[in-house]
Parts: sequence; C-alpha cells; structure tokens
Amino acid sequence: MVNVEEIRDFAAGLLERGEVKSVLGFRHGSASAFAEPCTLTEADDAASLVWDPTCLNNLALYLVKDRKQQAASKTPDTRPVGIVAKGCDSRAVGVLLQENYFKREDVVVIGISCEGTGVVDPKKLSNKLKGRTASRVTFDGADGISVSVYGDETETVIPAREVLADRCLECRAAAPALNNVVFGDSVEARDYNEPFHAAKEAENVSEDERWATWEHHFDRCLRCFACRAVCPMCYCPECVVDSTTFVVTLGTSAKEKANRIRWCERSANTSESAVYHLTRAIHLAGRCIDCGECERVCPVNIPLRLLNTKLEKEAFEMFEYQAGHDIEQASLLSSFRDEDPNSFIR
Amino acid sequence: MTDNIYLPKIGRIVGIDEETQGARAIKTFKVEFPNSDGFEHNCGQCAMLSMFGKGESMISIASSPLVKEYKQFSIMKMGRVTSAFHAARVGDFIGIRGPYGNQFPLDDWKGRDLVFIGGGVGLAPIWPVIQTAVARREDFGKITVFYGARTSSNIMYEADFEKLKASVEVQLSVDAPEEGWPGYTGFVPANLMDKAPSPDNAIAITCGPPIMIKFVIQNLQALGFADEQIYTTIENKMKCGIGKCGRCNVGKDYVCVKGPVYSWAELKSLPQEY
Amino acid sequence: MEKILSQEKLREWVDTLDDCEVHAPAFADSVWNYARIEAGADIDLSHTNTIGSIKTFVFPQREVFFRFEKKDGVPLLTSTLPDPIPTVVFGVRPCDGRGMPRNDTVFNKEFEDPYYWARRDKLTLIGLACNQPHSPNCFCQSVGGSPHSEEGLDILMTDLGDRFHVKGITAKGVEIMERGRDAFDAVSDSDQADAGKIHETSRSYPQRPLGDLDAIPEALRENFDSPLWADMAQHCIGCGICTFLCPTCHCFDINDEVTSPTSGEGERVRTWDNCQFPDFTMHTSGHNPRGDLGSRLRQRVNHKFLYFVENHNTQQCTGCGRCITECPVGIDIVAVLERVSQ
Amino acid sequence: MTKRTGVFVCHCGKNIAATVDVKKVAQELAKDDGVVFSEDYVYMCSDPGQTAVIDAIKDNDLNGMVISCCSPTLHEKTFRDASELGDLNAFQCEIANIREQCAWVHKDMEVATEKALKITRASVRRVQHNQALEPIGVPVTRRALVVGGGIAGIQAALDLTDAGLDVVLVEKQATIGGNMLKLSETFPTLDCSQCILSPKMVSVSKNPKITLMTESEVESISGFVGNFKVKIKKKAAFVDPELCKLCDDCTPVCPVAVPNEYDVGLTNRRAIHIPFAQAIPASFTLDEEACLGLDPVVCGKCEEVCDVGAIDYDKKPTVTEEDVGAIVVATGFDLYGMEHMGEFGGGRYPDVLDGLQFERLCSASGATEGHIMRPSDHKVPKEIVFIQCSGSRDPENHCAYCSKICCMYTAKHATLYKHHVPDGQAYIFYIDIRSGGKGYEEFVQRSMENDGVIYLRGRVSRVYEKDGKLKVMGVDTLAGRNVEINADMVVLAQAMEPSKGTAEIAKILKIGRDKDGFLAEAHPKLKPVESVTAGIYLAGAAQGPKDIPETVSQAGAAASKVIALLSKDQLAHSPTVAKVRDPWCTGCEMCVDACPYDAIALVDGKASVNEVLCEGCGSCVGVCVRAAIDVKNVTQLQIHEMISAIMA
Repeated sequence: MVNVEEIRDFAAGLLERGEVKSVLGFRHGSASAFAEPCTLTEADDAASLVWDPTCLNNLALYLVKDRKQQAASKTPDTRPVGIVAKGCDSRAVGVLLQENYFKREDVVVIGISCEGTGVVDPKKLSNKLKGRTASRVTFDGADGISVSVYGDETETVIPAREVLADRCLECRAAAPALNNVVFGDSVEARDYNEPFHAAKEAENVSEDERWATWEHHFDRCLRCFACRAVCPMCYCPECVVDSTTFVVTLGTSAKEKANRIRWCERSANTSESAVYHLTRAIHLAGRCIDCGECERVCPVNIPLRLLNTKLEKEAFEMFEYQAGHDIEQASLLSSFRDEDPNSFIR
Repeated sequence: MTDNIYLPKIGRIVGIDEETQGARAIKTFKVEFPNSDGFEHNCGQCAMLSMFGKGESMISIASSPLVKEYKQFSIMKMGRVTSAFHAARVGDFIGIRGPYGNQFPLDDWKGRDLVFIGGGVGLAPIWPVIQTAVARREDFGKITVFYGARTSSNIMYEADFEKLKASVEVQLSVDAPEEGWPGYTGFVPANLMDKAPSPDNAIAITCGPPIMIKFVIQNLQALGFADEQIYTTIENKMKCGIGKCGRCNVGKDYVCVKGPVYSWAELKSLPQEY
Repeated sequence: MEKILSQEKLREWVDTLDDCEVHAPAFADSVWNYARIEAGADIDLSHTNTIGSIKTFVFPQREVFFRFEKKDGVPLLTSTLPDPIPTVVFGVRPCDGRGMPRNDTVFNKEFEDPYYWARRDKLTLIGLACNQPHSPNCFCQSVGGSPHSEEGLDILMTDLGDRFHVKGITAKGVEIMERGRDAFDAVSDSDQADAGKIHETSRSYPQRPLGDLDAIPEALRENFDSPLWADMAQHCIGCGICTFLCPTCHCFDINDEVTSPTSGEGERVRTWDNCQFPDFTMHTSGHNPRGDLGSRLRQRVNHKFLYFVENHNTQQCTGCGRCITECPVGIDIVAVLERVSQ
Repeated sequence: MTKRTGVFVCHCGKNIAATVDVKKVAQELAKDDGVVFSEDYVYMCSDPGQTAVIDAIKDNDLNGMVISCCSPTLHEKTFRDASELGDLNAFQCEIANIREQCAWVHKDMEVATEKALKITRASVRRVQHNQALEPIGVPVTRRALVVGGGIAGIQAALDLTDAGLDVVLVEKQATIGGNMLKLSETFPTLDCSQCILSPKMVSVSKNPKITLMTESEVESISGFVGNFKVKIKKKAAFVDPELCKLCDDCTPVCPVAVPNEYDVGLTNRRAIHIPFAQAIPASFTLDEEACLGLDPVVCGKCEEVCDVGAIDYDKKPTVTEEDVGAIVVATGFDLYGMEHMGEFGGGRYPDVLDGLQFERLCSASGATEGHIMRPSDHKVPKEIVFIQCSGSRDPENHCAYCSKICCMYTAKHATLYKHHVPDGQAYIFYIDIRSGGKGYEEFVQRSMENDGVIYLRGRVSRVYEKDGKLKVMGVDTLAGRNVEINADMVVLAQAMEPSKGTAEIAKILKIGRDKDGFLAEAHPKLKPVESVTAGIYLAGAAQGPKDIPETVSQAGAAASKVIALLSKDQLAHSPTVAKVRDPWCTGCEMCVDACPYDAIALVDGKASVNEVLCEGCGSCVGVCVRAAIDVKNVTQLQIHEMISAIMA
C-alpha cells in the first residue's frame, strides 16, 4: 500500500535540500471530493499532499507549463521540478523527454504505483450515484473504493472495477517505469480488462453506426479546447487547427499574419469540430500515453479517449510501439524500418 | 424592426494614398457611400471596416466631420484585414459599420490653445481634430502641431501639412539625422520639451506609439499641464464595436463605447490593462 | 396565476404547446442537457442542473449574421436574422433564470442586438425550483438568488412530489399556462403550504458563503495588482469550460467564413469566445493586455463581481456552480473571492 | 504584390482536347482572381506554343503562370526554361497535370472538364503564393565510387575512366568478377563467360584511374551530391598482394577446409586460398573466419612456408575516407536460397542443384572440369529435370516477381547438358516461356528442336528420393496428365534476389528499396538508373533481375549519368528545399530522425536545414505536428489554398 506520509517526507526532503525548486502533487480541492493539482515550493507545505483515487490529473502538463514560463522569463529558474506521477503520467514525462522538451535531469519523478486499482472515472461515479456528488472518495483495500455521498454522509464501498476509469482497467503499467523513486508495490497481474478493450469494443460496430456516433459527438463539441489545454502533449506554441492560439512575435510580418491558415473555422459545427478532433488524434498518434485527461475534462462527455487509444492500438499492433516507454527511442512518426512494406521516400 | 447593428453599409474606395513604404506600410483610403446611406461622425470616433471574406477591423476615422463627401482612413498593414486593404484598388468595395466611440470635446475647448502631439500612424486619430480646429480657427487660441516620423519619407499627410502651416504652428521632427532636413531631429517628446508650449489655458492632444505617449505625457506634466488638460486615444482589440463582445474593456469601460478618447485624468483612474 | 399540475398531467400541458419548440432536460452521454422534445414525448424533470445553460437559446454558439457574395462586382449582403417559432423551455433552474435578465442587459445597452432579441422575444422560460442543492458548489443564495427565485422566469414550478405547484410570473408565462388550463387544478391552501415549506427547506441547506457581497468590489479593486492572481491561476489550463458553461458569460468573436474561395462567397459568423483564451485580447501587433493566465482569471472574476456591479449594480454571477464543478484543475470562484476578500 | 497570373491550357493534340473542353477551362479561369491571361493552344510544348508563352509573359507582365498540360516530369523543365526566357523566375511556373491525371482517366467530357478546371485552379492558387527561387550552386568532386565489382560495376568503372574520371571500385569479395565469373557459357551465343569477362577484369587492374579495393565495404557516407565523403572499411590484408608470388605453397599446409563460395559449395578450399586462378587482384587471401585464429601459437603454418614473407597475422582492418562526387551501386544478386525449396528437395538432396551450381558443373574451370556429373556419386545423369520459376512468381510462398533470366538460362542449361551428355534426356517444367530478346526465342526453339529438350508446361508438386533416383512429380497441363520422372539430377531455376549486402548498402546510402528488396529507381520509366538520392545511380541486378547485356547497358547508362553530372564545375541543386519556421519549432527532433538525407540538425534547440542536402521530399513536413517546417513553394498555405480551390 502507498503510504502518503512517505510521499510527503520525500517531497519535503527534496525541497529542504534544494534539489528541486518545486514539487507538483495533489491536494484536497476546495470544491468537492476530487483532488486538485498543487505546486509546493516549501518543505512545510508537503503535509498537504494527498494520494487517493481522485488524483486524476496528469501533472506532466505543469512541467510543460513551467518550461514555457522559463523560456519566456528573463531570469529563468532552471532548477529541477519534482512531480508526483502515476504510471501513465510517467510515460507522459517519457514522451516529453523523447521529444527533447526538457532533459532527464530537469525532472525528479516521484512515482506512485496504482497497484491493484487506479483512479476513478467521475462520470462512472456520477452514474453510480445517480447524479449526486461524492464528498469523499478513498481506497478501500486492494480492489475497493469507498465513497461518501454529498448530502448523505453514509459510506459505500464499491468494487473498484465498477468506477475505475477505463484506462485504469486497461492499464499495463500501473507502476511508473520512469522514476527517481516509486511508492507502492508494482502489481503485475491486474485482473481487469485487456489492453485496448474499449477501443476494440468500439471497432466491433458497423461503419455506419460508428459514423453516426461520432457525428453525434462532434456535433455536441463546445470547442472549449479543454481536451487540448489539459494534454501534456499538446504543447505546440500554435495549434494548427485553431485560431485561439497563435504565435505573434515582433518579427511576425503582416504577410505571415494575413496568410495564416485556417484549417478549421471557429464555428463549433460538426465538420469543423471533426477536423479539430481528428487532427488532434492524428497528431497524438504514437505520442498519446493514455492518461485519459482529454476525456475526463470534456464537459459534454465526448469519449475522446477512444480516438486516441485507437491510434495507440494501431501503433502497438503494427509497430510494437508504446509512447514514452523508452526515452532513447525515436518517435513513432519519425522512425521507419527498412523492412517497412511501403516505399518510404518516394 | 430595429436596425441590424452588425450589418455593414457598403463603401467604395475612391482614393488611395501611399503614406509610407516598408513592411508596415501605411496607406490612406478615401471611402464614399455609393448608396447615399452614409453616417455623420465626430472627431475621434472610429468605424468598423470590413473586407468581406477577411473580416473586420476597427479603424479611426481620419477625416474631419466637416468633410461630408467621403471618410478617410489611414491603415497600417498589420494583419489579415489590413493586408487585404493594402491589396485593394480604387473602385473596390468595403463594408463600414459605425461610427463608434466617444469624441474629443472640441466644443469644451473654445478659446483655448491647442497642442497636438502625434507620432507615426498615431497622427490619424487626431487628424480630424486638427482639421476641424483649423476650419474653426477663430474658436481657438494658438494651435501647435508636433509630429514626428522615423524618416522624412514616413511623414503622413505631407501635402496637407504644407497647407496647415498657413494657420497653425507646425513642428515636424524625424528620429535620425537626414541631409537637408529643415525640421527638428530627434524624438517627439524631446522636440516638445525643446519648444515648450505654455500650459496656460491650453489643451494637449496626443497619440502615437505607446512609448511615445508615455514620454509625451511625462513631459507635458513637466511643462505644467494638468491631467485634465491632456487628452489621448487608446486602442484595444475589438470585434463588435458596441460593447458586447467583451474584450476591449479597460476596467469597467468598453473602449469601443466609452473610449477611445480619454483625458489623462480619466485614464489614470482606470486599471492599467491596455 | 398559481395552479396545481399533477405529475401525470404534465404531458397534457406540454401537448398544448404543439406550435412551439419545446425543450427540456434530458439525460444523455452521462450528462443532463437540454434537448428538443418531440411531440408526444415525455419530459423528465428529475434533473440536477443541466451542463449547458439556457443562454444557448438566445445566444447560440454559432450565429450567422449575414451572407456575403459579389453581384456584378458589388458586395451583396443578405441578413440572416432568425425568425424562430415560439420556444418553451422546461426545467430551468432558478440560477439560470436569473442569468437571463443579466444577458438582456448586455444585449440591450446602447445597442440592441437584433439576433439576440429575435430569439429572446420568442422564448418562454419555465423554471423548476430546487428542492435541495444539486452539488456542494451551488451558491445561488450567496449572490442574492434563491432556490426558488422567480427572476427571469416566466413560470416557476415547484415539485411537491406527486404534483407541481405552477406559478405564472409574466404575461407570457400566464398565456402558456392558459393554453393548458384543462390540465391544471386550482391551488388549495395545503398546496400553498406545501410549496412554502419546500421553498423554506430548500433555503435552509448550507451553501458556500461569499461573506459581504457589497464588500467584494472594493476587495477586487484593491487587489487588482495583487500577486494572488498569478498564484490562483497557477494551475489554470486556459480552457473555455468555465465561461462556455456559464449562464451569464456572453463574450463572442466575429469572423468571416468563406464558403467558396473562388467566388468569395461566405458568411459572417458570431461564435462564443472566451476571456480565458490567450488570443482573446491580443492585438494584431502581438501586444496582449491580458497576456497571462493570472490577468485572465482576474478579468473573469472582476467582470462578474466588479465591472458588472459598477455598470449595472448587480453581480454577473448567479451561483450555479458549473465553473467550479467542471473546472478540470479545481479553480473555484468562491475560493478565489474568499482569498481576495481576506 | 498584385497577382498577375497567366494560364496556358494545352490540347496536347487530341490527348487532352478529346476529353476536356480546353477552351472552357481557359475561359473559366480567365475570370478567376488574379488571372490576367488565359488561353488554350494545340501543342503548348511546340516551338510556337512556347513562343506564345514567352510573349504572353512579357506582354501581360505576368508574375506567375500555370501550364495546364501533361505530367510535370515530362515538361516542367521545358516550361520553366520558357519562363526564364520570358524573364519570369522559373519557380513562378507550375504545371497542372490535366492529361495523365484527368483526360486519360476519364470519358465523360463534362466531368473531366470540371476536374481539369479544378486541377488548374488549384495550381493557380498555388502559384500565386510561389516564391521566386534561385538554384543552389554546389561544387563537385570529379571522382566516382562504384560499389560492387561484378560485371555491372566493372563496366561502369571502365566507362567512367574512359571519360577521364577517377574511380574507386569497392568489392566485398577477394576478387572482382561477381556472379558472371561463375558462369560457363552465356546465352544465346554460347560464348564463354570468363573469356569475355577476364579481359575487362584485367583492364580494371591495369587502369591507373581505378583504385580497386577488394574485401572492402562502404561503412558510412556523409555529404551530398557532388560532394560525398565515403568511409570504406577494408578487411585486414593478411597476405600482401605486392609480395605474394602466387606460388601456392601455402594452401597444402593449411589444415582448414571450407566450402568454396566460388564453386557454390561444390568444392572445398582452404582458409588461405586464391579465390580463383584468374582472380583480380591476383593474390592469395586468408579467410579470417575460417583460419584457426590468426595466432602463430595455434597454427601459423602458412606463414612458415611463405618464402617471401607475404603473410602477416597482425594486420588490422583499415578505414579510408574517399571524396567522391557520385556513386554507382552495383551490388548484384544472389540466388534465392535452396533451403526454401523443401518440396523440390532443395538443400536436402545433393543432386538437386541451383542454376549457378549447374553453371559450375558445366564450366571448364569448375570442380568437374566441365563434366556434368552428380555431386553424390559422380555418375553422369541420364535424365535431368529443370524446374523453372523455382521460388519466382509465387506471391504466396516465395517471391512474387519474375526473375526474368531463368527461361533463357534453363534453355541454355538443357542445351549444354545435351552437348555434354548426348544420350541424356532433359525435361523442363515451365509456366510459360519468356524469351524476349535478340535471338532469344530462336535459342529456345533450337533447344527443343535440335537438342530434343522436352518442355512440360506445368508445375512440379514434389521431388523426393527413391531408389537412388529423384522422383519428380509434376503435371503436364497441356496434355492434361500427371507426369512422373525418375531423374538423376534436378536443377532449380532459383529466383534472383538482391545480394545479401544490398539491404545494408541501401540503408547506409539512404536509397530506397522496393517491396522485393531491390534498389528503388527514382522513376520506373523516366529515371531507371537514378536512385532516389541525387548523385547515386543504380546498375545491374541489384536494381532488378536482368541478364548480362541489360546489366552492361545499365552500367553504361549509370556511368554516363555520372559523367554528365560531374562534367560541370558546379551543380545546380533544386531550391525547393525545406525551411523551418523558427517560432513554431520546439526542437523535438522528429524531423531530424525522419529526414532520409540527414539534412536537418538541431542548432540552438531549433531544427536547421542544410539546403544542399535537402531533396525537398517533405518527410519532415509530414512528421512535424507543429507545422514548423515547410518545403518552399509547397507550403502548407499553398496546400491549403489548393485544397480549398478543389473543394470549392
């Protein structure tokens, strides 16, 4: 079992010794039972760190944010950053390292093994509680999640498999392979779903039905861009499909601005949103590490993870490629093998 | 039914003057309303100009309200819409909504001295005030126009300046030494200090690059101008022009409606978020 | 006008609105949202709050202002002002109802927005009082509302278990009730008492306090330049959830969308925009008055609790709590106001 | 700048005009924004057509033009040259292909016209965003590298020196000569292979302009067309060829015997050996792998007996770097492994041979001195079965392609067999006979008529040994019956496949291979000897199955391409190269990994393109998720414009 005190001590130690400028972790949120991200800079604050099944966020996002801030700063603070990372989160760090976003020594990975469980899916939990809100969610043994309900403080223990996020049910690396330290046991056998279970299920539907489903989802998209904003891999300074982010520097000419391509319009209609989501999915092929954040944050519950895991599955089945597993490996998109069947450079 | 405030009127470009060259060139466009559905405007007001297919941009109206036949706009090539304007030819059609925003309280300034301080394309928003003041020359005391450009070839409205000299004091400057340049060499705020206009019963109106405005205001204060005697216009990104789209606010004010003209006294009371 | 409507007669009333578009909450994709009710379909009013607010009925995410094309070289503009059939929305929670007059203010002001009003004039809002808060993030009472506020609604329904207490508030609301008069029963004293009791109970649930509402503007003014903002926005990801779901956020963008690049035909389109997006205030030059997440969080909070108060003497927030519940990283406008007020 | 675009629509006689309403295309485009001139003409590429283009550029002050005609591979250069003559930058001219991509593939005129319009319109939109570009000048090294010392490499090297160029000829084996050296006679003339090859090999050895490096391999390459730097690794030269007197005192004392590759394993040789009597270079060589350890304590016998002291066990491999301007790759072929042909007893029965082994049996220099006998018992085979297409034309189990030469060499084998064993009977199982070539068909006919070779059209299902015979179970599809032959010997016409080293060299040189592993030509028709990398050319069977005359022709062609390339002082490199948009680049290095030409490197954390190395292939554009890299004149903006023009 993960002892949260050990995490706190470790984080406090890092900060005390000045080995990191900050530690990214989870603390109790003010709004509900769900934990929220925090950035600790003082050893004394480490006591606020928590570890429970509501530690959903992939904090690697904040490594990206820090890197962007330091790049923009006149006096960058380049000391390493500590990050509390689940198995999936550590793979995100791995991809960022593969893509040279920072160096290994810039980050101290405080790995946490999800052991036999994982984190809850707020939507599944909400369905379970018939729309009511949970006020407390904790681990209960190896395969249980204990939940208290808002307005009715009795505790219920729910089998983990019923409320765990799909990605956790399909997880193959519950313990972070990339780490400076790991808390919790590395549990090999996890008797939940096979990898890519949800994606395979979705494939079993006829093409027409699949199209109808996605048309329905793209039509509902609000284009709030939370899926992109929360994704640690979506660190591009300018998103190719969207006009809400773009790079204008003093050197950007009027011509460049005038010629800026609008691959998709601002209108949140089916076709424009399809372009947005499909382009994003393609750009994440071989990069997505299935932290499921895009799907989790979607306010209208578009099952975005399916798009990404589908491509992750293809990458795995066709090229045995797993993003973020080997930081020395060339990215999927940029590597080719001599025995690849199609002529590559013609 | 109410007027559709988002539906532009159709304007026609009847004249294009190339004011300055370069990457951020400035052109002045004279625009007529072929459907005789034009509008009246006041000094300092803006209009939302459209290039259909490219979008809209808020541009200050650079002609005097006394000129009824056309409206004049001086546009720097900056982005998508302005580039489209720069590619336009005489006879092309554009869209216009407006006029928007408040105005310079010219009527309140009767009998006072006027000091205009402009730099670069920042001359355009105060140009209608200068033109109107000159047209009503007897209403005002001494009128001085300070204007600075990077080089003499970057001076806007060059021909008009010649006419202006007949009735007002014109102080032109260029940033760097140039052979044969008869005027001041150096930055506008320095020229202002050099000539030191009197603050007594005077109003100073300035517009230009933000850094220039900052030093002009410092220097005006040093010359003894009170905050209420200093006027400027500000800009922010605008989409609707009518105080709804939510982006151009400085504090509680939407610049498109409450601005763009502010006295320094008013502007100081707003958050520094522009 | 006050009436009683038994649960089973709800359908009968709805059926009298066959010349209207009827919308009501529906649970789909694990979330409550408004959906068009086809004739004869049942309405489920057991909802918590919907994920999207009723602003979409008057301020859709995409609105075409006009189409443009070239005719003999001259631009020809065709306005696309909507002319909708009357629309009735059931199950509007009072917080959302209170959002509507605030939006009315914005789209009125100096310039009347014809697109907004074309829809607004045809819209009837039937509220449903909250018998209890739906989430720990409800704070309608802290911003001057209540679980049974009538503000902005045309009709307020109160769920009495087996029946609804239905109150016509505006003439428009009364007219809608009149159309279904056969479905309604008269209100008895005990019905009144039951409704009163439910309203009282619903008010008694604890809600997150905002302290002295009147003191907040001053606190915000004082803290304009505070480093708190950057700190509070430290984990903000700059997405659009808080504003897109908000019943009172109304910022928008206007763009030309070319449908035929060769002929230059296209549409001028209004879409929702969002003060949390980086380009929202960015000048063409690249200068951005609100270039960082801290200043953008400050803008959102100030707009609701300072500027709107200064301009219109009321908050532009109705305490629905969506922005708190749905924020992916736990940014909590109540906690923000608490910290600023300290 | 105001766009002044010209459009020229070509009829191509009736090639385009029969399917596309060319007049309408020209008229419609005249209405498009920025198009100031739009006309059609019957043959745009003809002299009057080009003159019209040049005049139109000048008369209308065009700053961009689109020729709507055939494929750019055909006439892009023609019209870009015309463009220059009209004082319009060549890169402001684009081709819209309305012939191959439209007229030829459609029938319905209305539809085809609409499509031609869209294709042309897309090009117009593209060209309106084209930049004027100038070719990049690159200095050249007037020296060539030939990889592979078979007949292809030998021919290319000799042709190159004839033009006065210096050549480095690299051969993996101890001698040059390649597979041709193993052949007995050659079809259809039956002249002796060695007799025609040996003089060429000697020419190579005597040619002062050729630096011959045997037992050597290309280790790495850098640089670019005109300026390659090639590292060549040469195995340790344990026997000094300068000192070796070819006395053959060493081999008798060598205790190690290994199969002789020159005899395709039919004989053995020693660890120290001369590959072949007429080997070039003429020297003994020591097989490092077979030798007992290069350690005098263990063996050292050959060194002891070598009077001239030519043997030195302490020699180390050497790596030299050569500067060359162009490369010819001629790495040849191997036969598809016999071990794959289990059903024919390949690799199992000693008397089931492959074609090259049979060549050695027929060859006077072979193990049997030209007498055909069974390897197992040295008996003369009286019934012999040849199986064609063994491992070829069998996409399910083996190679999908036709190996092209087997029909001919099998006919030759059967003929030679009959010449050696007049009372024997030869059978040939075939699918069909492909004997295209001068005198080829006649040769096959002769084998049937004069030599009584029995051709059986059909497949062999199985070959197995029974009672000292090889039982061949086949089918004669013409007679419609099963055939059983009790053969003494079976010869499999094995498929040709690229030689073992081809994959490696392709990887090192970054030239592509096709699906079968053969080296990929840049264009199957128009650039058959060019590889996809500028400055690297292909010759011989490494590019695809071919016989000796074809190989020699291709080698000559490759040599003449090199000669043409290196005849200039400076090379013009296409300026349509990749360009990084700095603010967007995050330095993820994906483009660096993806670039097949090593043209991109990170400089200060941002990708930076070496324009001389860049071939403008766009691989980097494809992998850059940040859209931070573009190929000039094929920018994202232009692609977007083209798509929107087509979708409109």
